[in-house]
Amino acid sequence: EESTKATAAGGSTLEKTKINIGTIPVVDTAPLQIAMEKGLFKAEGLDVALTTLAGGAEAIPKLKSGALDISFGNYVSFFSADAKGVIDLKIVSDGFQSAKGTHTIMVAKDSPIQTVADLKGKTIAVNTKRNISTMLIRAAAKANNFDLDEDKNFVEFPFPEMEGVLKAGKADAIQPVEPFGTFIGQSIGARVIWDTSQGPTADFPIAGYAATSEFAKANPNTVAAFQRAMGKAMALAADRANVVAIIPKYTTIKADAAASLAIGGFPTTLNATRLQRVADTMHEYGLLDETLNVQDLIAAPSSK
Amino acid sequence: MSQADTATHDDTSRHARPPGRAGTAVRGVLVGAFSRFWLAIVLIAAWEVATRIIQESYFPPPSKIVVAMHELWFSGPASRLFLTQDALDDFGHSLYNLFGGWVLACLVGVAIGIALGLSRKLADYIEPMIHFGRAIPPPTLISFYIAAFQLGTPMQVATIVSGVIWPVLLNTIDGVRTVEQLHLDSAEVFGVRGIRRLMWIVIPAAAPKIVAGLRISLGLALILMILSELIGSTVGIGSLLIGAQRSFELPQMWAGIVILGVLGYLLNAVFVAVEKRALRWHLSSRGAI
Amino acid sequence: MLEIANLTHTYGSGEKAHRAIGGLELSVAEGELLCIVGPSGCGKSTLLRSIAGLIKPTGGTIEVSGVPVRQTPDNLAVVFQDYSRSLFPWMSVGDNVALPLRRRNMDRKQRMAAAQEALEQVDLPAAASKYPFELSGGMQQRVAIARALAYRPALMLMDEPFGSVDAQTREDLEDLVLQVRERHQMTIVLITHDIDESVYVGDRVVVLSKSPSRVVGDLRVNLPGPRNQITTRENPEFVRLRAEVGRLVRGVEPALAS
Amino acid sequence: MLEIANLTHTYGSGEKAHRAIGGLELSVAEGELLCIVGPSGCGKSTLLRSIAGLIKPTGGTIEVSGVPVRQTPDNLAVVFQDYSRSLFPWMSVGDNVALPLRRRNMDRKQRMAAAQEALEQVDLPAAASKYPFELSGGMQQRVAIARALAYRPALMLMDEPFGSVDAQTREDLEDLVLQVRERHQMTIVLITHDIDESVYVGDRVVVLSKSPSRVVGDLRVNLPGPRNQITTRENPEFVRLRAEVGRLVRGVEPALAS
Amino acid sequence: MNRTRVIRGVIGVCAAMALAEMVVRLGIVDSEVVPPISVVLLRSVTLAGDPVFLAGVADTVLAWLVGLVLAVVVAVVVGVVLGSVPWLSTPSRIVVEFLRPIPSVALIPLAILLFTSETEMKISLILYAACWPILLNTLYALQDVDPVAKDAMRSFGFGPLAVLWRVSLPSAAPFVATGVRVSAGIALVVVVSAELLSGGSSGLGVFLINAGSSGGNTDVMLAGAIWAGVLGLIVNALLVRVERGAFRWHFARTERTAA
Ligand SMILES: Nc1ncnc2c1ncn2[C@@H]1O[C@H](COP(=O)(O)OP(=O)(O)OP(=O)(O)O)[C@@H](O)[C@H]1O
Ligand SMILES: Nc1ncnc2c1ncn2[C@@H]1O[C@H](COP(=O)(O)OP(=O)(O)OP(=O)(O)O)[C@@H](O)[C@H]1O
Ligand SMILES: [Mg+2]
Ligand SMILES: [Mg+2]
Repeated sequence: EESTKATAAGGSTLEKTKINIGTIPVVDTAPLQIAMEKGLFKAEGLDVALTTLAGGAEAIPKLKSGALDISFGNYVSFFSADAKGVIDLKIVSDGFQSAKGTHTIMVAKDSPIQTVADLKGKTIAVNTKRNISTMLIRAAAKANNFDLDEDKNFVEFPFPEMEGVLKAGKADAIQPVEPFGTFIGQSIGARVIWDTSQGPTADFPIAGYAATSEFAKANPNTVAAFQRAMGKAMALAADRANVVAIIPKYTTIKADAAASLAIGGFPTTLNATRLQRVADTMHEYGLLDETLNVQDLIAAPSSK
Repeated sequence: MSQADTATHDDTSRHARPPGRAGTAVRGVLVGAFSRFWLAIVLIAAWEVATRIIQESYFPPPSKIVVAMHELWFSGPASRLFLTQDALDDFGHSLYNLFGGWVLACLVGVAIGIALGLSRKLADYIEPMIHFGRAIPPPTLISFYIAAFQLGTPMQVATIVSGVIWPVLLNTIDGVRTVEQLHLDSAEVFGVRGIRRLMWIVIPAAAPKIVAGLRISLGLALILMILSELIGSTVGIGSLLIGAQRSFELPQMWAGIVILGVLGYLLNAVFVAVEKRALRWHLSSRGAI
Repeated sequence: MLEIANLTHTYGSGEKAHRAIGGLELSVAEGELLCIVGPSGCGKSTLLRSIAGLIKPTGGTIEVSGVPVRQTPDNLAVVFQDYSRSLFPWMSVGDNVALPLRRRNMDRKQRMAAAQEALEQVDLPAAASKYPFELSGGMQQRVAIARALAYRPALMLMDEPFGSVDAQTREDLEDLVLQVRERHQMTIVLITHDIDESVYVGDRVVVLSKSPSRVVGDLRVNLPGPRNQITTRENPEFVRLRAEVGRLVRGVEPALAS
Repeated sequence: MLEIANLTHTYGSGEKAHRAIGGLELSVAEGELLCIVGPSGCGKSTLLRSIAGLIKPTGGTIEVSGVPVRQTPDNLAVVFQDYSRSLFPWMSVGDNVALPLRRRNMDRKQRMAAAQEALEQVDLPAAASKYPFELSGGMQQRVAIARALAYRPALMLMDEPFGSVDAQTREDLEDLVLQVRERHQMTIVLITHDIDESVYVGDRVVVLSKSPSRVVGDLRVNLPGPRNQITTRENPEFVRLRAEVGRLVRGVEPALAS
Repeated sequence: MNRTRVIRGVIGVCAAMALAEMVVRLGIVDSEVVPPISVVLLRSVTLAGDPVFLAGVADTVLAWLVGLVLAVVVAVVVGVVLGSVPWLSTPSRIVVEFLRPIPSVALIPLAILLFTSETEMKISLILYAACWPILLNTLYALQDVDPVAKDAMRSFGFGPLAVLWRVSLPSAAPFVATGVRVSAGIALVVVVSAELLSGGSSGLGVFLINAGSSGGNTDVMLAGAIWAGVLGLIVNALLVRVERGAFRWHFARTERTAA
């Protein structure tokens, strides 16, 4: 059996072949699913088990306790957990970055709100406060010369509820991600008033894969094997057709619907400079007390 | 608190302490306080030591939690009893919803519980829905709540009510159903019927069990207060607690947990004091006062 | 006043069925004081509960003042055999006695006064503010009697009402019942195990057989009134009746296996 | 066997204090059957609970077999005045009677046999599998008696044990107690309101005053044994004693205000 | 008797369904946000044919049962100790009252950290949330035991343990059982909520997260709610049946005139 072999394609010995990876059933994790489907992990000698996460925050205790070896998660959560000394992380692979249409601000069809400037003093529904969503919207507001208050202007709702929130008028605007943005646009004619993937937050790194430093240090070959597999998967995901094909297999999104989605970028390399943008923006909006040197958090892929 | 009170307040001894002089009274209070608080003190000390040894950021030592609580809520001006604006916002909002929800749930729960306890037939029709309803996890009903209630207080009160009504309801049904048959018979033969029977016989007889339900639901109400602030909310202790948890401000999260515990303790203390008055007959006939 | 025809009652069903009353016929006239005696477990309490409308007998009819008993007849009072459990522990003794008076157009003050008067009649002048559990067994029983007396019902059912009081108090209570009956024109059905008592207080004594119970003896007591604890009990008619009731009771009872 | 010296008991404290027993002296010899009579509410049940170690009297000493009573003395059985509440509703009658026998080295079969025997003695041969609430008042009282009898205690305390049974059964039970006492050398303290009964079953009759109670009379009953319901009650000594006890009881009781 | 009861229950359920359907159809609640109950019911029926869903439900139920059983044991034992050992009960009351209002949601990350196994994590949360109603009902019921019954036991020379075991516990049992039924509902709510809020690899809540990945999942969520409700109903019925068997004396006494 391939999976029981302790030697990866690279020739070095894997410290650990069975690994648990935390994931979320969203478009962002398409490469991970591609890697599973195409047997890319197997080819590296890895036996991967996936665990569903409800959101990013509980990845941290799960990584800490060893329930997960590697987890998908958004950078804002990863960086703030690390900066607060809650966990010592290493990013092992980039995951997903925004692109046109992936992160938008939407309002109801007949809403008087036309531009970002109209959001002043309004309530915006986001998935999680003090996180990437609010940061992107606040950046948009700042570009329009006003401030949105983290506490006063945002309410939390799960993405699946945002359509209802908008319909019932429980918030003035919403910040959905794909596929919800596209679906809400289609089903109730909600309008996009701003695409956050522009200006200072264009092609913004959203999420990646992390392990504890401890794990990365103790299992360098396993991490490298993971990185190689993910690298290939990311490359495959660059072809939109591959992503559209895999989406119906791990989410409940239908094939034809998948074809209409906006799909973000899947960077094939792990680049500290790019990720540093996230840390700096977090600092700017008060999500980090001090600047964070992202380079220290990168488990650089072994040069092969 | 009078001296006799201290002696018999919580313990089950049937013999009141003989009265003494002022000195002994002070000592009595001290001894009473010690007998009540020693375990809490020991546990807090153990907690402090243990957390300092394991150095786990998810388990900050109590001293750090106290600092976080102070910064969050108790570093305000003296004119506001040292409460910060955040404290006023958080506590005010949360407690308002808490009491609103709890009182509403108690009234509705006791009323329906009595009706179902009295009428087997009515209970047959309605009870299945009750057991169905109380097993539904609130997060699965978010969309319903969004559609049905205004954000903020209405939605939160609805969440609290839908969570805490069940213990009141079930305990009330049980209490009413198990009223001593001979008490009902006595009422019946003396023509004590209808509302009189309800007020003078059924409710007092079921009171100990109803009260147990009210007390369970008071603790539960605090929990649902937190749940209700999970979505669509901007202020409140729960909002803060969950926010702190998500942004890894763990001492703040613990501050939220501890303040809930303290609130729970205080609410319960008030509750027990009221209960002691209301159920005097019951407690003293059982040798508990 | 009270007409009972072919009354039967069976507890439970199937194999565990127990026939407590088996075709009982009885009628009580207005203002009469009827004593019922019979062996333990013969169905006396069952009969009483049926009259009070607390259980639905499985057969036969009961009419009170010409109205078939479906629920508890109006203007009825019962002193239960299990007196201690029939008092409401959450009320003071005074409130216990005053509670039924809420049905009589009386304000609180009148009710409390009536309760106090009844308590004094049963020699418990200082008990009103106590709770039932603070009283002795016999005192609780007297509270139950006071509650029934204060209510001044048209029909009073008493199940072994003097079982827990001492001899002297018992005699006094017997006289009290006679007196109250006289003054307020009550009809009284009194269950007792004391044969002397049944003859002393009764206008009529009915003897029941063991269960399924039927009437095996029905004696009219022709003693001159007002009765008196000493002279009445010395009356030859009293002695004769008492012997006869004794014989009837003995006739239906099996001796204990000892 | 039982030595009581200067016993006092006060319920409650402060204004609501009630002195139930006020300096009571009493001693009971091994194998003796002592009857206690006294007005309702005088403190008889309180005395009995003190002997059983169920309440801690506020003053004085009680010794059973030379040992001061702190908790319940060994080898004791009590028939409570409130018999219906003293039975366990969740157990069948047989289990109720057999339960105390767990303290005697007996296996289940022996226990059930002993329970059945005791139930037969009180004329309830078919009750073992029933639940207490399925029995009549008098039957429940007999179950409580059977439970105490089956236990064969060295000291048996009975609080008004025959209050709810009919005359015939009562006599049978009186004889049963005498018989059991004889056969198993028990010491018995029996509270009763029936003066005849106290003289008929007692070796000694103690009369208590009203509360705070003290001993106001202590009579030795010198009647020939074995006693017999007919001949004993005709014995002139019986008649004399009964009159004397009656006088003593009457002396301490106030007449009812009627 | 039993059949009429079932029939009445079914009538009650149907009436409630009809009412729920009407509320949506008449637009009292926005039908675009909340699908009508008929749609939800249909959805829940199709769910029953989904093996992944069934496996998830099985996992949830397992954690639930284990958690509930542990909660019963812990709460009754603690209740008995606190109810009978004064020197411990007084000071521990503060601790109990302090712990009771802490929501399991707040404890999720801590539980995740402490219990590597997902099932253990869920069980620990259930245990925490479900023990309070049982504990309080136990305390109240122990206080409610008839003192005459206890005295009867003591008078035969039985010690405190025997009194506890043979009198206090049996007499308290029916009300404790009511507490268990309250807790069963709470435990189910907690386990599904925990799954929804923390994810995992299997469970009813996890299934719902996955199902929600495409948006427009309101009907799945509500179908999940229906299944949770049905589970609650089933367990309640089972518990009632057990209670009726165990406490025949209790029900026979209280239902004599209930007819
Ligand atoms: N728990 C209590 N609290 C306060 N007072 C009490 C309590 N129990 C009994 N008493 C009082 O103590 C006195 C004696 O009561 P006890 O029950 O011993 O009387 P008793 O002689 O058994 O009377 P009876 O023949 O009526 O049963 C009574 O006056 C009663 O009111
Ligand atoms: N709830 C019940 N279930 C089954 N059987 C019962 C029930 N209540 C009473 N019985 C039975 O019915 C018979 C008559 O009972 P009842 O209480 O009427 O007797 P009683 O004449 O009042 O006796 P006592 O003088 O002992 O009080 C008894 O044999 C008893 O066992
Ligand atoms: Mg009877
Ligand atoms: Mg007494």
